[in-house]
Amino acid sequence: MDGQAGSPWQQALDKVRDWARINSPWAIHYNSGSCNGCDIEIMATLTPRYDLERFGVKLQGSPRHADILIVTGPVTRLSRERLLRIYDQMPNPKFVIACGSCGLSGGAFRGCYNIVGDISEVIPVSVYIPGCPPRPEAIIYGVVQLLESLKRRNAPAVNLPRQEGAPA
Amino acid sequence: MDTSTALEKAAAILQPWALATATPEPNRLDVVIERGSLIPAVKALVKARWGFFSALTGLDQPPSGDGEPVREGCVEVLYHFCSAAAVVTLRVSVPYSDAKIDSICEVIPSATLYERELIEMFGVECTGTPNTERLLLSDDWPEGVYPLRKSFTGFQQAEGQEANHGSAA
Amino acid sequence: MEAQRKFIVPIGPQHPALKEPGHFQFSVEGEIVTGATVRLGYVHRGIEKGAEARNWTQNLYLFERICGICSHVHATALALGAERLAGVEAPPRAQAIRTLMSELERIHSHMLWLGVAAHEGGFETLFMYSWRDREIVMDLLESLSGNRVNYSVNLIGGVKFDVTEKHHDEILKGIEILEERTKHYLKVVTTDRTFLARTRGVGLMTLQQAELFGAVGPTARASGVARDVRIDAPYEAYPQFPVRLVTDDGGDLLARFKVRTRELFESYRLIREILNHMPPGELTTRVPRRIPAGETISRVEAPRGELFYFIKSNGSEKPERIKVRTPSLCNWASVTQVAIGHKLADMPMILSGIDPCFSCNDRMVTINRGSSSQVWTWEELRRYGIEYYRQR
Amino acid sequence: MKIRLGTMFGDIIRSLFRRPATQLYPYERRPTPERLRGNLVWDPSKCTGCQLCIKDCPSDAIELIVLDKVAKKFVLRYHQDRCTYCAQCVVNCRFKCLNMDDQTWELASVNKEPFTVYYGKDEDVAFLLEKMARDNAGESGCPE
Repeated sequence: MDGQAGSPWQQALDKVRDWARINSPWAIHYNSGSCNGCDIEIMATLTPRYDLERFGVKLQGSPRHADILIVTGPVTRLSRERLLRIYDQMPNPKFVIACGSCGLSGGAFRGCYNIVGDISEVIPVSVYIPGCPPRPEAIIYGVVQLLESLKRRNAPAVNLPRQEGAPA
Repeated sequence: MDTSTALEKAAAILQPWALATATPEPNRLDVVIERGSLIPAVKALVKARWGFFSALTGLDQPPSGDGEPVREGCVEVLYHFCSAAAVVTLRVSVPYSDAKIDSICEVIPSATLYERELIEMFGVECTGTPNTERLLLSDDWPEGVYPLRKSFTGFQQAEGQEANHGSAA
Repeated sequence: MEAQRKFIVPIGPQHPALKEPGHFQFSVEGEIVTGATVRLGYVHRGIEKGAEARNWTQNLYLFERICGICSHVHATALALGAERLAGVEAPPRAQAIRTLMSELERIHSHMLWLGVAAHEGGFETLFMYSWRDREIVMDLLESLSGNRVNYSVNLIGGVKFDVTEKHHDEILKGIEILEERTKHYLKVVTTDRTFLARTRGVGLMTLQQAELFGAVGPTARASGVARDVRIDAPYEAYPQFPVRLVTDDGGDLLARFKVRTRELFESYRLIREILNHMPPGELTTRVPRRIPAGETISRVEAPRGELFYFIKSNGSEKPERIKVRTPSLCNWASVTQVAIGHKLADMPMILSGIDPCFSCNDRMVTINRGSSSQVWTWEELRRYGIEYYRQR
Repeated sequence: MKIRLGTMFGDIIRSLFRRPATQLYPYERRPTPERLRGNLVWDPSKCTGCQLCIKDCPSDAIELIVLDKVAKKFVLRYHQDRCTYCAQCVVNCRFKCLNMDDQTWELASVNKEPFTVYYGKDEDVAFLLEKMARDNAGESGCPE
C-alpha cells in the first residue's frame, strides 16, 4: 500500500480525500449514559444560533456514514457493547469526540456501580471537551480543535510517502 | 375533596386489611398490610377511584444485628397512591427467604415497569407480572446480585485504587 | 407492505437527534402495531445506589444530573425533601427564585419538545425556528445561573444566587419576545394543514385510559385529566403565585401540542408575577449537615409531569435511600399501550408526543420471520413516516 | 377554524431580510455573562486548609496537597475533566479563595494532560512537581 501511496495519482487522491474530510466531516452522536445535558447542547450547536454546519459537520443517522463519533456520558454496562459496535461500524479513519465531564472521567457519577468507566477506557478518543455540559461554543471549539489537529497531522502523513519514495 | 377527607376516605377503604396505620406527615397515610391482602386492597382503592398509582419503592431492611432478637432481613415494598396532595402508602414486608409478592398488573397494567425494576433491584419476585425480561441492568449482570440491597457494595474496581492513589499523593 | 405478515421492529438505542437511549420493540401486522415493549437501562447509571455513598450536598448535584433537561426540578425535589426532614424551610425569596427557575426551565423544555416533535413529523422549519427562539431562554438561564443546562441553583436550605435588577429587566424583555413567538407557534400547530394531518386523531388516549395507566403531566392533561402538582399540592412559591390548570379534551397529539404551548403562556404570566412581587430577604437558611432520621415524600411538577421522590434518612450525613420516579416512566407505560392499533409511520410522533427522555435510536432491524433481515435507521423510519403521509 | 398550508412561509421570507441568527463563534467571541461558571481558580494567599471545598465536591475534582501545615503551604490539584462546574466549592469557601472564571471555558484538548492543573505559589508547585517526578522515578509502575 505504501508503494502505491507514492504514486502521484494516489497523492492527489489523498489530498482530495483529506480536503474533503476536513471540510465536511460527518458526525454521529451516541449517548452512552449521560444526563441529556450534553446531548441537547450538541443539538443546539446544530440549530441556527451556532450552526455547526458552517464547518460542514452534519449529523448522520448511521455510523456507516460518519467520520466523527461524538460520545456523551460515562459508559454504562449496557451501552458499552453498543458503543463498541458503533465504533467498529464506522469506516476508517475515524475520530472520537468525548463530550462532557462525565465522559472524560465519570464526573458526578464516579463510583456508581453500573458504570464501566470513561469513554477513553472503551474506545480511543481524539478530542476531550470538559464542561458539565460544555457550552455550544465550547463544543464548536472542540470540533475546531479536532479539525486543526487533522490539518496538522495530515501534513506529515501526505509528505511521508514522498520522502520514502525519494531514495527509491 | 381536601386532603384530610381524602385520607379519611382512604383509611376507611383500607380498614379491612390494615395491620397498622400511621400518618408520618399531615398529607400522608401509611398502611401496613399483609402480603396476601395486597391485591384486594389495591382493587378496593382502584374501584373507589381513589387517586392513581404513583410509584413503587423498594426499601431494604437488612437483618438486624447482635444483641436484640435477630430479625430476618426483608424488603419492604411501598405502593404509593396519590390523590391531589394526599399520598397513601401501602407497606408490605417480604422476607429474604421467601421474596415473592403478587403482581398488581391485573388491576393496574402500567405497574409492570415498576415491578420489573423491583425484581431487578431487590430480587423480589412478582408473581404474575407479564414480562420479566431485564429492564435496566445489563444482560451480563450476574444472577442473584441485587444492586439496591444494602449488602451490595459495588464491584471492587478502579475507584478503590483511585482513592488510594489520591490520598497517597 | 403485504398484510398478514408479522414483524417485530426493534428500535433503539442510538440516534443523532435526541437524548437518552431507549429500546423499543414493536410487533407489527402489516402496517399496524399490535404490541409494544420497552427495554431501558442504556443510561442506567446506578444513581439511587450512588446516592447512599454521597452526602446530602453531593447528592444535590448527582440528582441534578439524572436529566439535563429538567435538572432543576430534580435538585429542587431533593432539597425540598431534605429541608422538610430537617424541619426547616427555605426563605421566601429563595422559594421564589426556585419557582422562577423551574418556570424558565419549563419554557426551555417545552420549546425543545416543540422543535423535536416537529422534527419527527418532518416539519424542519418549525424545528429550526423554535430552537432559534429557545436560545433566548437559554441566555436568560445562563446569565442567571452561570450555566446553560445544569443550573445548580439549589443548596439545601436555599439558593446560590440572587436575581438582580438587571436580570429582572432582561427576563421581562426576553419573555415578551417569546410570548409573541409562542402565539405564532400555537397558530402554526393548530392551523398548518400538513402538520394537522400528522397530529389530529393520532395517538389517541382517552380520559379513562390516562387515568388507568397513571399518565402524568401534559400527556395526561391533554386527555382531560386535571392533574398538576403545582395546583394539587403547591410547593415552593406556588401557594403565593397560583397556576391555572391547562387541559384539553382531545387526547390526541394535537391536544398535546396545544396543552404544552398553552402552558408556556401560563409560565410567562407566572414569571412576570414573580418578578413583580419578588419577596425580599435572605437566600439561605442554616441546615445541619446531618439530616434528622425520617421518611418523606417530595412531589414536584417537572416539565414532563409529576416527579416523585421518596427520601429516607437515617440521621447521618448520607441518605439511607432515595427513590426517584420520573414522569417519563409513567408516560412510557401509557405509550406502550396507546401505540397498539396505530400505523408504524406514526410511531416516531407518538413516542415524541409524550416528550420522552429517551434518545432516539440506533438502527431498526426489520426481522422478517426467518428470512432476510433489513436494517433501518430511525432516520429512515422517520422519513418513511413523512413519505407515507405525503403519498396520502 | 381556517385550515391553511404553509403557515410558516411568512417567517421564512422575513428571515431572508433579517440579520442572520448565527453567531460566527470561532471568529467572533461574544461576551459571556459574568456569572458564567468556567474554569476554577484558587488564590493560595487566603486558604487555611480547612478542606470544606473538598468535602462537598460531587466529583472529587479538587485535592488539597499539604506541604507544610504550619507555614500554610498548600497546593491545589484541580481536575478539569472531573469538575462538574457546579460552584459548590465556591459557596463552601469561607475565605473566598475559590472562584469560577467567566472567561476560560474553552477547555477542549486533544489529550488529557492539560486537565490536571496545579494551583499554588510558584515555588510550592515546583517543589511538588519535582517531588512527584522523583517518586515516579523511584517506584516505577505508579499510575500517572
